[in-house]
Amino acid sequence: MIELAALYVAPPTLTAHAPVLAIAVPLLGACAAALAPSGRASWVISVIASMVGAWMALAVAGEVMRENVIIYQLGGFAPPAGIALRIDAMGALLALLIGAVGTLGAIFSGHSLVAEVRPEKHTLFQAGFLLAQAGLVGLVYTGDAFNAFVFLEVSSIGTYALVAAGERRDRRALPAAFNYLIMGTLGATFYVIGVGFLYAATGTLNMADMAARLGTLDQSAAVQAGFAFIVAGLGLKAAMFPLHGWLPGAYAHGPSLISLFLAATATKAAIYLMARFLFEVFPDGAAFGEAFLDWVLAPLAAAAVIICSAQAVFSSELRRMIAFSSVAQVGFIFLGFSIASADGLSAALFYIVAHGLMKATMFMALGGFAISVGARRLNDFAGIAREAPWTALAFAIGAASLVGTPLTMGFLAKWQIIEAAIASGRVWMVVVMAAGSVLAVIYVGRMVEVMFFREAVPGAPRAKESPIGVLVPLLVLAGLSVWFGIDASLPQQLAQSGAAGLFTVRP
Amino acid sequence: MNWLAAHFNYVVVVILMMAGLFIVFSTGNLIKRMIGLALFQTSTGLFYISLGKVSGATSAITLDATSVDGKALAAQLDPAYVERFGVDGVVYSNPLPHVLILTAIVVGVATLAVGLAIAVRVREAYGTVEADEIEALSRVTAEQAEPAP
Amino acid sequence: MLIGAGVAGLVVAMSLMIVRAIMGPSHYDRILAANSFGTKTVLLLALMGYLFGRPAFLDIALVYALINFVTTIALMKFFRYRSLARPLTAAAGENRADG
Amino acid sequence: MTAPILDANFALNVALLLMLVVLAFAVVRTRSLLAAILLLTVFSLVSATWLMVMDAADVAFTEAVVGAGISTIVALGAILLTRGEVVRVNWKRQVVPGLLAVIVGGMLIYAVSALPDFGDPASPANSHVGRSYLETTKHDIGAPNVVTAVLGSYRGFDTLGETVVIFAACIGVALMLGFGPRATLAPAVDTLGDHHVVLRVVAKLLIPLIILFALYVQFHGDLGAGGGFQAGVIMAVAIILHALVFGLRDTMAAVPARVARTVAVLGVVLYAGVGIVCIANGGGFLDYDYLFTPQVEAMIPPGLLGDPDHVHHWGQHFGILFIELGVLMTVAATMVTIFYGFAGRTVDAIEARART
Amino acid sequence: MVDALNWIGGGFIVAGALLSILGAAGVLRFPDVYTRIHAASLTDTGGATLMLFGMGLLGPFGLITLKLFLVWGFVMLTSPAASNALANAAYSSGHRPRIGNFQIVGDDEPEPSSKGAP
Repeated sequence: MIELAALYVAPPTLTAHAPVLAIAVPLLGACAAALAPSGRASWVISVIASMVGAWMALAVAGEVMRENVIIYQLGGFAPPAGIALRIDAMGALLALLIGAVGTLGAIFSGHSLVAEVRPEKHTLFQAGFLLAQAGLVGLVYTGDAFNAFVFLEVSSIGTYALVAAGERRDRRALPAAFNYLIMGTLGATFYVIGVGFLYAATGTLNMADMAARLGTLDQSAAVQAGFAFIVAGLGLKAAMFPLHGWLPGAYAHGPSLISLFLAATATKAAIYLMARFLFEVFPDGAAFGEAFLDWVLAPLAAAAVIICSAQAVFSSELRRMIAFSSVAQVGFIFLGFSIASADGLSAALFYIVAHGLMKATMFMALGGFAISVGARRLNDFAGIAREAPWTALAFAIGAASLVGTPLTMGFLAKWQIIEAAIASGRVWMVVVMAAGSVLAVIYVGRMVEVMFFREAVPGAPRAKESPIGVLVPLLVLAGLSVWFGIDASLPQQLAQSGAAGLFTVRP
Repeated sequence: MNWLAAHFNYVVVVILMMAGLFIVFSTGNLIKRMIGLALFQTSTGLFYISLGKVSGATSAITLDATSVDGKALAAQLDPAYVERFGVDGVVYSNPLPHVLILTAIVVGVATLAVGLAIAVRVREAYGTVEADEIEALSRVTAEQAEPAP
Repeated sequence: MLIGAGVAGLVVAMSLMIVRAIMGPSHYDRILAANSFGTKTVLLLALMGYLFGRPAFLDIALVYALINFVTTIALMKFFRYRSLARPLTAAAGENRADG
Repeated sequence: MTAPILDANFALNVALLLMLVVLAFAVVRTRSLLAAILLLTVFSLVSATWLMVMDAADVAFTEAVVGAGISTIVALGAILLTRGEVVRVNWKRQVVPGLLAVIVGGMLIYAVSALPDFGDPASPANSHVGRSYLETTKHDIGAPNVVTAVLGSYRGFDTLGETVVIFAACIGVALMLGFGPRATLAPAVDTLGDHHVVLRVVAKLLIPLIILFALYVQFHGDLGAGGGFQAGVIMAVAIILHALVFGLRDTMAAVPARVARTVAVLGVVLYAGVGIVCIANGGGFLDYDYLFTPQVEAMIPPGLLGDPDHVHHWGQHFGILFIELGVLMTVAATMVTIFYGFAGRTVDAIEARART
Repeated sequence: MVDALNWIGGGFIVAGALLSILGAAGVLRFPDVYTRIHAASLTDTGGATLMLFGMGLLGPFGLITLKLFLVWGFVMLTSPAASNALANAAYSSGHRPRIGNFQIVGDDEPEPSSKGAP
């Protein structure tokens, strides 16, 4: 049991500037990594910068638990004239997730990049990875709608090339990255159009100010359009169900490091931003409000759960299966949102963390396998648990969390959403979630069965146990899934306080 | 007619956005898609700038109202209008959308460069930049699932 | 008044250039139209400074003149490559520069 | 007061917008990629002119150097390496995209009809934050160009993000195109040959002038239109012109790719460093009022900047100067890196073709 | 005096605009690339000279005049150079000037370098 509010991890002056340092440190780390003399040096820089970034995020989280909301003015100008970071418990939680996954991923990258990316590219690759981290933290921290767009792009533009750098192993990474770029840019541009409409209606870009002014406005077509374009744009970024076309390719063919980082954080940050617009900026009743949640978001989320789980069942490539499963899991998260209660939102946030950890574990385990064998299809992994038991164990823990086995974080997350759904009388959601979980059992069962219980194909390349530099972050990730499955207090207090904060403002 | 005059800019911007979107969705050529995307992003910029225009105003580079240019500008406008909407005797257009779109243009050119770079690599790997052909070739890769070199 | 007429005249000339840029038929026509269009843009910008009472915006006209030049050179370069490459592959008058 | 004034301004606005529509449709229709790029260049020229009509001088500046300059050159580099024409698509396959575009367009038309009239000075957009900048810049920043003040100071964090985006593009393009054994081949065919004596002489004359002009744009930024971004692109254009006329090899000998990348990094470091210095001096991130410690400010002779009440203008002035310098470095170096990426491949592709 | 200068300057500007229209008409109507280049480059430089001179007469004498002169210098440097390069490239890519009688306007031979044989 960790009481975040009693956690002082940094000296006060540092804590006071921790919000901006959590962004600036990975940023400066990226600069250093780009100039590093060797791939190894850039790896060291990447690990250190990620760690310091995560440390700052932790300091911010403690401060948020004490203060509820931190507002950090940039340039010394009070919002709305200046840009301000506005960090609530939700944002702190997301940043913590980004920092943790970023740090573990950075450690993991020491071995995985060597196997997956051309050696001369390592320095730039690490720089791009750190930029993506800085961008995502900025995205969850900022309180300015347009600044969010800038950080959305900071986190994406480098990432497109990072996904494409998977071409060494699989040339399909290139068209996948291109597709990702087109869809991501369309999403960001839609978001900008939406913000433009809101700006036209309110005259401000600061989200809090926007919310206050929208509350006094009538429901005009411009506000509705702003809402629609923001939801569509962020939906594209978050791989919301019919807009998820770019995701399976990008996750399946990119380098392991990027797959695990994107799966755990990038889509989640977009979801978080959408949640802020849904519950914070748009007052109830303005734009579409409840009707949108009940009649658009929830059905789409349900469809995502069923359809994409089924697609995962019928995939033959392991990474593709996990990628489809990600879209389905995003469906679970949106189901939680659409309940529109503090419990539902808190459950969804908790699910975001659970999903981030489990997917990071699974992709990292696959990356561990990929160091010794270049297998892609499910059958290539036959019997791999005997050769690489620890990696396979971590994968199994991630998979168990995905299915929702008790004692894992996934179980608690699903349970919370079901509780919130029942409390609000949405029994159909429970049915959908049960169906989705059954499908998950099927595809996860296939993976585990192949890995643990099937004989290796004779003559196939032998896998080796992952090196220690991979095993440590991998087992830490898996361990976190289990730990939070038993004692969920750390993410829980942030999720609950964040959700409660949103719903006490406007009950 | 009056409505059209008052919303002409927005309507044109919407038409331009539609053209850009249509290119992105309809063509399979990766380069052409990037061109469509650039068109779409540029028209978004035009939308913002249209929002920030103030009738009879001048650029937001401050001007002394007593200078020759300042007097000439003020002479074209109703004094009451200048009094109400001007700052220190000169009416300026809204600078905020300009700043935002400066940023957006930069983001646009960054996206364009990265997108085209990826397209060039696609062409090197597949010998084509047509989405259909790439997909067909990718399917072959998927079936063979050849191990890493 | 006369400035307005000058602006109007330039706009007409620019519209005609757009027609040529769209019609082609060869790429050289398009480049020619784009280049000439650029020159007219420079003039229009300079003139607009007078029309709107901010002649200080001549800087932008200057930049246009510059960029226009460089772009045109880049286009020339583009064709020069192809023509340089062609003798190597010019079988039966066919350009296989893309092969 | 709400209807647009039907003056020369509005007439130009309409004429230029109609040109844009015609050009956009031509881009949609053409199957030649080169034609599409040329038309897009003209589109940029027109839209930049239009931006001048909209009083957006800085944006017009940027659109000119980016849309008509860099984008065109980069796109040309890209189509040199790919196929010249777009495959003809069956009209049936254009129905769904057409419908999608129409749906989005219909939504937008519905939405824009509710927007305040064009040019309305009392609209929310023009009366809240936007107007406050016009009123407070003189006191807070002391720079005549409000756009630069907002860009550099009020919304300096956005501009930091923008610089990082450019840096990310630098990394992305370098990752994609900057490596491989073929990128370093000697571009022996890369000069324009002896037919182009005229160009060489003109270029030789122009390049120093362009760099001088870039510096003017850079340091004139808070007085008139311009700033680090525009100056950076102009600087890059000078280098690109050199490469175009005298060959990539000579240019890369003068400005190696590694140097360009280093400068791009240093630009971001300079920008973020200014922010950190402000923190170290007791202010917030990028709060230029704290750029100089009181000791330094005390050394400034009183009355040098005119108004003794506004000593903080020194901080603002130099803060904006430094960050604009950072922007200039990153942008110029990135544009050069991007050009190297595409042009380097161009040479390779030709030589690879020659071998086969 | 100032009034007269304004009128004279305006006259130059209008003359320049007319020349530009004339050039544009030539670019639109002439039969092949070379004649079009000829029409465009002559009227570009001529029109620019007239208009910029006219503007010089209008404005206050000073920095603005210098800038106008610079713009003029750029145009005079770049426009002929670009035209030269354009004609050179067109010629070396196989375009030949049309000599003699011809009826069909604007019907050039197809662009030789635009094909994309895979």
